[in-house]
Amino acid sequence: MKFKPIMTAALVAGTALSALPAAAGPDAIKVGLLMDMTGNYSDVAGRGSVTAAEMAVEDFGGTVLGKPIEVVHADMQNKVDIATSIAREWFDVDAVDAIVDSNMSSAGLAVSEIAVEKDRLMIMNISGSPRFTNESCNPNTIHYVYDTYALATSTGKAVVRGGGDKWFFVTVDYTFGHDFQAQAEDAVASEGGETVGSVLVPLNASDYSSALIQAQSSDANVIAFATAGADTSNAIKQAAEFGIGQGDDRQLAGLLVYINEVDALGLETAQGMLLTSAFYWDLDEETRAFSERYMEKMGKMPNMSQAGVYSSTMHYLKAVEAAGTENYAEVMAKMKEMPINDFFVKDGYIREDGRMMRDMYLFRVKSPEESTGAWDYYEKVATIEAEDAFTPVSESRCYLLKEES
Amino acid sequence: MEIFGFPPQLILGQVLIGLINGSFYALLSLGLAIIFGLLRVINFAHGALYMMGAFAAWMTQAWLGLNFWAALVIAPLAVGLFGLVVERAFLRSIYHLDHLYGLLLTFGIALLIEGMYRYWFGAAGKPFTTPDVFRGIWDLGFVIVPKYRGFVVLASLVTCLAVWLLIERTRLGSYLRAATENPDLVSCFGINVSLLTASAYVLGAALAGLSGVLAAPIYQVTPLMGTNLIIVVFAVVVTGGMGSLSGAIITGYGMGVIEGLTKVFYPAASSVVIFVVMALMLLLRPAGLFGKEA
Amino acid sequence: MLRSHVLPVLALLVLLCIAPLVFYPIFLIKLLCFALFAAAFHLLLGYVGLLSFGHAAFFGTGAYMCAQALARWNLAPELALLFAVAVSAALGAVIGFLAVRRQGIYFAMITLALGQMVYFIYLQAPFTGGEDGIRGITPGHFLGVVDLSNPLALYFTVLAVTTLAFALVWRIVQSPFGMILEAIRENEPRAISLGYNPTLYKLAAFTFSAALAGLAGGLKAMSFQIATLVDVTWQMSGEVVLMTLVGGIGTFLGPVVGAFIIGGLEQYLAQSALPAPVILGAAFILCVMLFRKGVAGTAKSLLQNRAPKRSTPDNPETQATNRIVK
Amino acid sequence: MPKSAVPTWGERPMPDPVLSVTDLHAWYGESHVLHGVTLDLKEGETLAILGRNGAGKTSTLRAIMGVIPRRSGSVKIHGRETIRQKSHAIARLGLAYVPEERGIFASLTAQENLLLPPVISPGGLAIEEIYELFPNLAERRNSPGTRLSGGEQQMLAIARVLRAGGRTIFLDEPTEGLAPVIVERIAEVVAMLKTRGYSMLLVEQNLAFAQAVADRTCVMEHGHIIETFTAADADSHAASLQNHLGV
Repeated sequence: MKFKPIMTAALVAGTALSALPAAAGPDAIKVGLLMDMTGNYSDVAGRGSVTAAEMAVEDFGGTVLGKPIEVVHADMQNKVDIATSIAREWFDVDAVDAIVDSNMSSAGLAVSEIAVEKDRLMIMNISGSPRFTNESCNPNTIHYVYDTYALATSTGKAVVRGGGDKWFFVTVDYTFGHDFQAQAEDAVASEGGETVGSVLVPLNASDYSSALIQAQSSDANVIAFATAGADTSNAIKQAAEFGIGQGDDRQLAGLLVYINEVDALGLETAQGMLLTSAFYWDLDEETRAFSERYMEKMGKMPNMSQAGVYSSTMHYLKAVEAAGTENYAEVMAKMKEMPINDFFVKDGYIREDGRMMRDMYLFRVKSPEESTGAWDYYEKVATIEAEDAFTPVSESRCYLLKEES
Repeated sequence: MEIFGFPPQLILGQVLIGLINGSFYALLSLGLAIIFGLLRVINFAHGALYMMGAFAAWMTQAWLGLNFWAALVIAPLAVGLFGLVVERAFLRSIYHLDHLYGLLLTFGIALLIEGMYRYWFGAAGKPFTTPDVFRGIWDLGFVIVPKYRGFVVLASLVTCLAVWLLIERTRLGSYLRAATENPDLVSCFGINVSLLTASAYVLGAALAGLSGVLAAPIYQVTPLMGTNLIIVVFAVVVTGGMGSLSGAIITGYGMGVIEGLTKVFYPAASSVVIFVVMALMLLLRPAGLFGKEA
Repeated sequence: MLRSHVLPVLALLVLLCIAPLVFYPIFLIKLLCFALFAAAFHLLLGYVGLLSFGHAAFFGTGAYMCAQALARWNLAPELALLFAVAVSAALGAVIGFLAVRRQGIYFAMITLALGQMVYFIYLQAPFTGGEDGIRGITPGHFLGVVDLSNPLALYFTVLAVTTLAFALVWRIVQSPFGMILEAIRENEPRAISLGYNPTLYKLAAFTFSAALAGLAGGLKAMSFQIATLVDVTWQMSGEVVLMTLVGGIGTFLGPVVGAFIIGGLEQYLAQSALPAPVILGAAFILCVMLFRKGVAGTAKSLLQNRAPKRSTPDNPETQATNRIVK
Repeated sequence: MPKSAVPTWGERPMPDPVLSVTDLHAWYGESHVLHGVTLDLKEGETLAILGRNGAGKTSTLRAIMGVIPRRSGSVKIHGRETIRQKSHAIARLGLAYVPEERGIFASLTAQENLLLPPVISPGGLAIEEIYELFPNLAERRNSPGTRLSGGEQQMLAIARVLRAGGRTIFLDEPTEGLAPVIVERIAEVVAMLKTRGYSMLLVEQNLAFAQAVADRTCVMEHGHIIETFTAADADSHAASLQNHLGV
């Protein structure tokens, strides 16, 4: 007998805890975001991405097909099981129509499969795994902003074209890094450049001096970091310390760098680095107009994924309106049919595999002297055409493209 | 001439670089050893205190507008003060419990601190640059050493030596050593052991804070900078054993060098080499290199 | 002793059988996996007095091995689970061999470090797919008959397997082997003088605990159709410690209660504005400072105190809260 | 010679007790080790506590010193109630503790051991005086404390509290494990301390040693004091003593 009350209490508590916040009526159009709100990725996505989605809904007018539009979000705490169980509840109980972003590629891929199962739509903005539009592609998923293939290829091609033809890679030692380097090497070779060396570094290694010394003793003129997040920040910071890329004839290239990381490093440290991004707030009038509105809400400028959340949400809502239904297949057809033109992307379109095709930009980080103020960080060096940047149809491993051809 | 197909310059260079990493391992494991000696607590929050030191350095620059030297003094004091609060508010009431509770408590404290910092300062962290005096590099011929790293090795050696002297050669140090052996007896001589215990935690925390300041110009100052480091430092501590302070220092530098050399000979293993050395030590000498207890 | 547990266990089973009416099966499956994981961890802490801070290594190994067997070798689910258990047990034997040489905090630090080493190995091993994880798992038919693509069938399969595993834990704890483990925890020198080799017993318990944790991980991978690095991180090891602490160290059902509470709490935090890491850290501190008996332990002593006969000033319960390991 | 003018034993007809213990109980965790100990120690007096192993002799000293955290009753030192005080504060009321097994610190040299206790009241011996009294210690001042022989360690343990200046000395089995020659030497030291007017509480199992130096003797069993007698009555208690100590 004696454990019964405990168990009852535990289960009652469980009920209360897992109960969802009261949802609005079923006839609302709902978009959901599964974000890391408090963990490692909360800067590059998190609250900022949710805000961007909310801005899109507000700008759209708040209603579509006569129904109110609602944004829901959850803190997935970088756990796949939390992301997937919430996605299921959203689709089943809360009638969420589309999930417009999810942190972590593993969680995103799992959510994308649930979208297929539940006949809903999934748009990926933050993750860069090429799997979304290759092995794991499906008719329900759009990969909107970038992928690591595009970053590696764009950086590789544009930098070689600019004269940086001898590459040395500092690569994080697991699948992500190995693939990243291989893609960049291909791009470098395709433009006539060569890879003169590379070194593997463990994840979270914090000390890069050993790798940097090897890079320094090579005759490379480009030192590329096939790393992510804190690893990239540490590598760049220590490169500056070793005097690499500042005042010598070498250039640093970060293959995956968010503007938030440049902000955290400071221009003193990051100056001169080359990087590829799909977006920068200070490209033209339109980007500035959006970004300044965002800045007012968030206190910082949007990065490419956050701007992408706005743009993709907006595109989704327009497609719902055009399709006259929230049925995923018809909305998806409209999304793939309608060109995208807003501050984020010009003449963008969504390929059959779900890849949103857009131009990428190569930026150089300004020196403190060149910068005129907060967030004035990048100078555009080159534009890489969408077809040049993303996986060509011929190389795609997506069955949706195979059927067509 | 080559050693296993590697030019000796490269190896010598890596040894030097390894000493720099070893400096942080030594300072942190020294602090852990001091705390363990008196509190019998393995301070899981040590990585968080290290991180707080780095952030305190950033704050003295960004908020108070002071220079690196000021940070070098203020940050350890601030972290030490924080340590005092932690010791008085939390640790003090669990000394009579199983030592594992100390580990669990400090683990919770670490999670809490790191969570709060991420909440306040963001996950990407804050900029901190090398102080102007130490800009630039020394080209030693066989290796290039950024001047600041030279300073780090020197500063950590001096600090380790100073702490060693404090503990081995001063009256306060003899209190600390005696209290490590038999706190009850020391209190029977009229010495306030509770105060000594608090000072040991403050000293350990301040050392972690100092390492944090020293790390700030090299490593990105982020809320998680101490998280992975602490696990490595634990492995260093297990390898060295908790027997002596000099043991903690020597093992710290030694493991840094071993790690550095692994990066040359077999880079794929450099993330696990310290754990492997620890495992080997457990096979050969379970109490650790300098360990006394069975 | 046995009778006092029959009713609560039966009540719990009945509740779990009707739970899918209220909760999502997949959410319940997660709770069951965590409960089994916590029970595996607690087998070591509660009965041998060893606190492992690296148990995610076995949980994650179970998940990866089950995923590998299902996705790439197309094994039947029951064979995949057995494979996961076998590999986790083997890893447990290796890590245990090193770790049981020390006790107390050293044991905790060693398991933490070795667990981190396992994490790095999985991170670098190509078959784990890095951040994307092992995907493309089709669970198939359990024992050739139960179609695991049906969520309810999956749930009841997981429930059956976990119930069996719990029964096995119960058997072991009550067996002569379990008694010897407790004797070793209470007084190791005495156990040695009676002719037992404590190291061997500890190693056996460690291996068994690792196997169970592997089973929990395998079940999770099978149910969620994915195995990722998250399950091998030290954070996961920390979480299982927290579950056990919250539930109550030294009680058979404590880990289950703790796993349900922490699993539910995470789900709740996902949809609240509270920062999850801060809340979990605070929960740790609160439990150690004020709530060392945990939910089950507190409830147990409340119920015992109501029965006046059992409440004595020298109640071993009050002593037990001062120590984890003797 | 003592530097300050201190009252020596026997000068006053009714000296105040320096230590007065009433109904002292103490617990280690859940086990109750002292069940109401009552005793007092007069100025300049030497009081021996005899008893079997586990009778509560050492626990009595430790409880008075306040290192057993859970205790109740009354312990007055120079008339001041200390039952709620911390052990370091209690020590500063003039207690000099020479623990069982000497309590020499292995990580300190002999000299560091000697210098460890802070001076708690004026009138302690200067280090030169100590080295004069114990020339062996002077020779071995730089050796690690536990490298000294048992006798040397015992001298060191006594010497270091003399330096601190406490005038009430607690001696816990000072003769334990020592050769007869050394025991004789210790007895000389204790006699010397008596002539210098120190009050002493002596815990012993060595009956002959205790009777040679004690003014009064208490016998403990099961956490109680079961009898107390003066040196003059010692002979009449010899039989029961034999019985209680199980010699």
